[in-house]
Amino acid sequence: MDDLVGVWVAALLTLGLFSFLYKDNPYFRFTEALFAGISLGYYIGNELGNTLRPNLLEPLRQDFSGNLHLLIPTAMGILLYARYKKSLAWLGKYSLAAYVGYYAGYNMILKLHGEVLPQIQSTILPLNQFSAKFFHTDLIILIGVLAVLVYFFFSKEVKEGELSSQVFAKVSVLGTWFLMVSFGAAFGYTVMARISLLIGRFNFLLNDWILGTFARF
Amino acid sequence: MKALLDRLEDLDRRWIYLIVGVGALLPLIYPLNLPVTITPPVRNIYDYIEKLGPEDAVIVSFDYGPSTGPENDPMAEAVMRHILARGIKLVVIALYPLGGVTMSQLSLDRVAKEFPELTYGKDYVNLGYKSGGIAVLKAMGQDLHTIFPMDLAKRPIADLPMMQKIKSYKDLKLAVSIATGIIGEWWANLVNAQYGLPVAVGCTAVSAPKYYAYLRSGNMLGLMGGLKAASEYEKLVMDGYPALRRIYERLNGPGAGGGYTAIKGMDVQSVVHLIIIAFIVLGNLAYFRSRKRPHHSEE
Amino acid sequence: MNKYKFPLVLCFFFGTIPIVAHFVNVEWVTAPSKALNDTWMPIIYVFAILLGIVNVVQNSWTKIKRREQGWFYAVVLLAGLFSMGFFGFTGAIWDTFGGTNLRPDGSATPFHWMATHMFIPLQSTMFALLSFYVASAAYRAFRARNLSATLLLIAGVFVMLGRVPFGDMIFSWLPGAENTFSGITEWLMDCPNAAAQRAIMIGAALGAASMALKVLLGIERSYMGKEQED
Amino acid sequence: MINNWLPALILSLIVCLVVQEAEASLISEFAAIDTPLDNGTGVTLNWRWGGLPSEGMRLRIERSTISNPGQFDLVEQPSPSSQTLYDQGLAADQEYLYRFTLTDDDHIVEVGVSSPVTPRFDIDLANLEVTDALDASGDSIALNWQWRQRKDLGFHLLLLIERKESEAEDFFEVAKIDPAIGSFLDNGLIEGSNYHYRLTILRAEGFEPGSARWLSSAVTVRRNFVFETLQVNDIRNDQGDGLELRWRFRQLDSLTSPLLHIERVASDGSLSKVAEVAPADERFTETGLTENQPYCYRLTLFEAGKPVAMLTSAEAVPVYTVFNPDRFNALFLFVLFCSIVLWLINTSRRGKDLFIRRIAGLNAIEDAIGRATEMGRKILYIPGIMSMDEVQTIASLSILGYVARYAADYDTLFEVPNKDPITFAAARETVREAFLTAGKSDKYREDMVTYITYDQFAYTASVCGKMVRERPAANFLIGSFYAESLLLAETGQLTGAIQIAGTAEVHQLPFFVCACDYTLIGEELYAASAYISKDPLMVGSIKGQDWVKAILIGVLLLGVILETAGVHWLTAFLQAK
Repeated sequence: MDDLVGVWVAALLTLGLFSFLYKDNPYFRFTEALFAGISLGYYIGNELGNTLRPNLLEPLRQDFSGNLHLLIPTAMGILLYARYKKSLAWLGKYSLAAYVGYYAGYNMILKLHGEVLPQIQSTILPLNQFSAKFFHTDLIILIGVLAVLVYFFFSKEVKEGELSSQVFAKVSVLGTWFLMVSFGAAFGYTVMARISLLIGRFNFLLNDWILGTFARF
Repeated sequence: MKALLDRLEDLDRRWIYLIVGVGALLPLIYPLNLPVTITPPVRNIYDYIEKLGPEDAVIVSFDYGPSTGPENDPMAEAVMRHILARGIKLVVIALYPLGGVTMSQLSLDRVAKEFPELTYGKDYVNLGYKSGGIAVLKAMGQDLHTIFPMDLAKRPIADLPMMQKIKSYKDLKLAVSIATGIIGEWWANLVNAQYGLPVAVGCTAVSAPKYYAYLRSGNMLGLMGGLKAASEYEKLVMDGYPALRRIYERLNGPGAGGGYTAIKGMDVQSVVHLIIIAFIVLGNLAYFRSRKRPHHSEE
Repeated sequence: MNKYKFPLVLCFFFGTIPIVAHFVNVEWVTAPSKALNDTWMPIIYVFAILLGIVNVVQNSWTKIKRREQGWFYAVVLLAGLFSMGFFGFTGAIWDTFGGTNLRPDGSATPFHWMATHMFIPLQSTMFALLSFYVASAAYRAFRARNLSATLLLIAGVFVMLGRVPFGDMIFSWLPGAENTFSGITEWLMDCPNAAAQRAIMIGAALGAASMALKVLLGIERSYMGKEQED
Repeated sequence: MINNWLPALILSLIVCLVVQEAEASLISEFAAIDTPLDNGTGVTLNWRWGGLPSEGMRLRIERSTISNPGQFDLVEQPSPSSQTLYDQGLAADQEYLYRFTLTDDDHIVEVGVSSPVTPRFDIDLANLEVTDALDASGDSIALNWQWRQRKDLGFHLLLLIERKESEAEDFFEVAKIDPAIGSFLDNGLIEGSNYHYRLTILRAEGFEPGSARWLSSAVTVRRNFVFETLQVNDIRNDQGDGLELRWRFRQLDSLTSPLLHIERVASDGSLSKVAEVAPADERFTETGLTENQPYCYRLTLFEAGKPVAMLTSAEAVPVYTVFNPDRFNALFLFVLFCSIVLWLINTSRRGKDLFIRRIAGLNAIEDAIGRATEMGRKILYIPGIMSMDEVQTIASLSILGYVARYAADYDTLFEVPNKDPITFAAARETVREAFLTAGKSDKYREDMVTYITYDQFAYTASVCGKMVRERPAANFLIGSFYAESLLLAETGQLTGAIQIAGTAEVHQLPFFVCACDYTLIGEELYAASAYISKDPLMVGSIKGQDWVKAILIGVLLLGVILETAGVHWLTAFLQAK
């Protein structure tokens, strides 16, 4: 980055956030506040640029009568501000109800059709193929899925001495084992990705900032 | 040792932060060059490029953005150095919308400076970014010149001598896609499967598992999965070419020689992973010792 | 139909549109469902952002006016907000200063300059802090307190060893055992991890569908204050 | 014509005279004729032996041209027993004269001269091309050549095409065709084997010795591309006017410019052009067709302008269906799910108390709030960073309602920092209502629910700063989180707060499990609000959800049994399209 001023600004802000590791200090608070302000400003430019202008302002400017239907969501958007006037506060709930309602219906179908069906279907496997892969992967995945599903059962009352309760308890313990191995593995797997982010920042500080400045003078 | 274990019990985590910080910083300045074992998927790419010569042409596609630079940049640069060292004609394009073209510009400039004897337009060329994803890949199958009429610096393709012999996939010997997500898959299941052009992919570690399927199905001749694979390719290129060995030694050299390489990155990964594992082991030791002598409140 | 019941009817009505559109291929249902998703909801969302910004400005301004503790940082926040916001707003609406992206000649507009030299570095630095936090969390959590914690510990350490060349070096002197750890890592991720994740996703999907159904039927109203009409 | 041969004749006569006294002439009828059926570059010489040539005899054949008649060039020294010779490489329409000299131990025994001869162009088969024909089946070889023929040839010609496998010795006939056609496609060959071809010109009567013959080099037969399985299906979710064509196309070796012509075959067999597409697309949709009208398609693959393969499809009918049959499985699951959940909600509404087991994290909520109240420190509730279009956020707000009411009862400091504006608007309503129902509406302050910023990491930085500065006693991290989950949880742990987390984001669960005191995993997040409210309708919905899960486990086991038995209808039924 040849823009030395920009590099210095970025480097100082980077060190500001890193200082939080030591303890909360004015340098960090300054960076944190600036970050909050800038991020909001960024989204004004982005959201307006990507949504408000193409979806609302442009269509209305080009052909107002054709896009009258756009006025309804605009009105619903403005209704969100109704709460500032006590008497109109309940109106704000209309837009909220519509927004939440639409996505509730949308998600219900998405979850049932898009997640439950494929996940169940991909777990169903024939048991009669005796390849090595079958025993050390497919069979274990099948057992794991069943055990964890049973672990999350809410309505099984575990009564002492009752056979079904003992089986249920054993299977759900197996479920916890699968959960714990899965969480440990997933945790360990992401460590590398996090460290490469840190390498990226240190690399920036070392090469673009320190070396960039020396190279300039 | 006993006193150490006592203090470990309620260690201030800032020590952990300090040691992890130092562990990540030092190898960038004084690389350890830990041994790198070469895996077959990476060696296949190297061996294939070894068979190509100055009359062949290879296309390198930048299908990733700034966020995965630390993993993808070293791959792109190692492959491009190998191609230019063998005098193979290098065509660079970018298909990733958010900053793919800036990554291609930065990497190609950095590598091209190391080969003063090669000239832009005759030995290597950067055709810049083209949106449209699959449509672009298909168009390149018919005629590269219509989809990329100008290069990144707006020079008409007719002025680029090397491009006169490169009209479509037929005139290329290999496509290398340095990717983070779906675009690498398009190269494998569309370009290789339907145009017969050999494809190699360099991808981030997190998306490597899904690329192995293409490796097994033969749609890809090789795969670089994550920073570890990138350091393998750097090692292959260093062993194969003294000129490149000198370049990498300068980059890896002590005193922050001003360059970032996968080998340095992997040194950091190894060191920091070891630090974390060491802390886990020490933590457990301290924990077991305190359990045997419950002299203070058991939490 | 008093003014409290009407939102629930509205919620049910807007909720059924995507469900019906999913199954019934009738123009006067699929078209509105698509319009809702592509234009209406994003427009409502943009207005909501302004609501948020108004709240931030309000809180900061009161903090400055009353010289509350830490008011200076509120000034810094508003300075960042108004400078970037001004370049962003004017750039987005009237393309002043060359808009919000690179100018044709490659030079940066003020909005783009602030984004690349302030906003993006701050984002990636915050993201990079995770390396430190991953280390301290692992130190504290990977303790063999009980069987399940031990499983967590073993799985985590094995995967970490499999991800770096060092792990394979441990058994590299044993012929044929070069990549034991990376093999173990692959198996741990392909098998137990995939199984547990799939089961959690199935359970969560059913939970979400049940929650969505309760919202549509008005049983779950807390998102807009359910006790209103009792 | 004879006069310009005078000098050559005189010279030969002299030689003959010199030699005359030798025994009776051994060679007689020495004649040179234009090789029939050649391209005008060949002359055939014939002679007959009067007696047996003695040992040491050698025969020399020489030729001279009209341009310098005196100068004889050696053509060949045939073996004494031979009787014919084919001279090649001559210039068409040039007159030649041949002379033979028989010598015995280097003294001339006999000399003779043929009559002048002019080789004439009869026929020519030029640049013979034998290539592996571009085909999908990989069993045909294409022969192409250019044919020229003298107009006044006067008789009918045939071209004999013979073939042999590379290892085999002799050729065998494949076909006899009119050479003027210029091309021949030989098929029915075995993929992958090598073949040689021999082409010979014949007069209708039979083989004319010495006439032109051509040999091809070895050609291997290969499949050049895969072009198969053309299917035409009705597009489900359309207005009944669309059909989708699918085919398989793979290039095995690179074609220069493959192009696919799509045509519609009408019932009377007439063709109407639809489109020209790249065969690699493997998919083409055509709309604007008339409903319930059968359509049939023909796909012709062109390579460099020449048709190489063709597929015709079965008939397909575009149909308008109100209900998309592929989604029947989703409808079935949807109806099953709703009916079970509603049924159990009703049974629960009618007073039948249903058992649901305790979730560890939930009784921790009351302890956490109690602890915060004793220590007079704040409760921080983070409802996730996503909007209300994420169901986890809705679940989080239902728990927020309960926590807020608790905080109102105990007059605990309470704050809900938000990243998403719509969640922010909803959270304000939820908290205000909670304080209203707790009868503490005077205690409710606007700045309990605040909006921080829209960016994930700026929000995290501000909340981490707030945690470290204000040191809340209890942190609730409930909702949808991404990479910032560990940043918040670890900072909270640093400040010594009790932390209760809850999310269905599978990738973030490991970090919450490691860093927080209690974590509601996946569906426990959704069940939590039902537990807390103890509202019979809510409990009923959890039971309903459990029943559906029990059914799904049954379906899973049934599926495994059926698959093992080789019955696949259940997996096919579950296929989500």
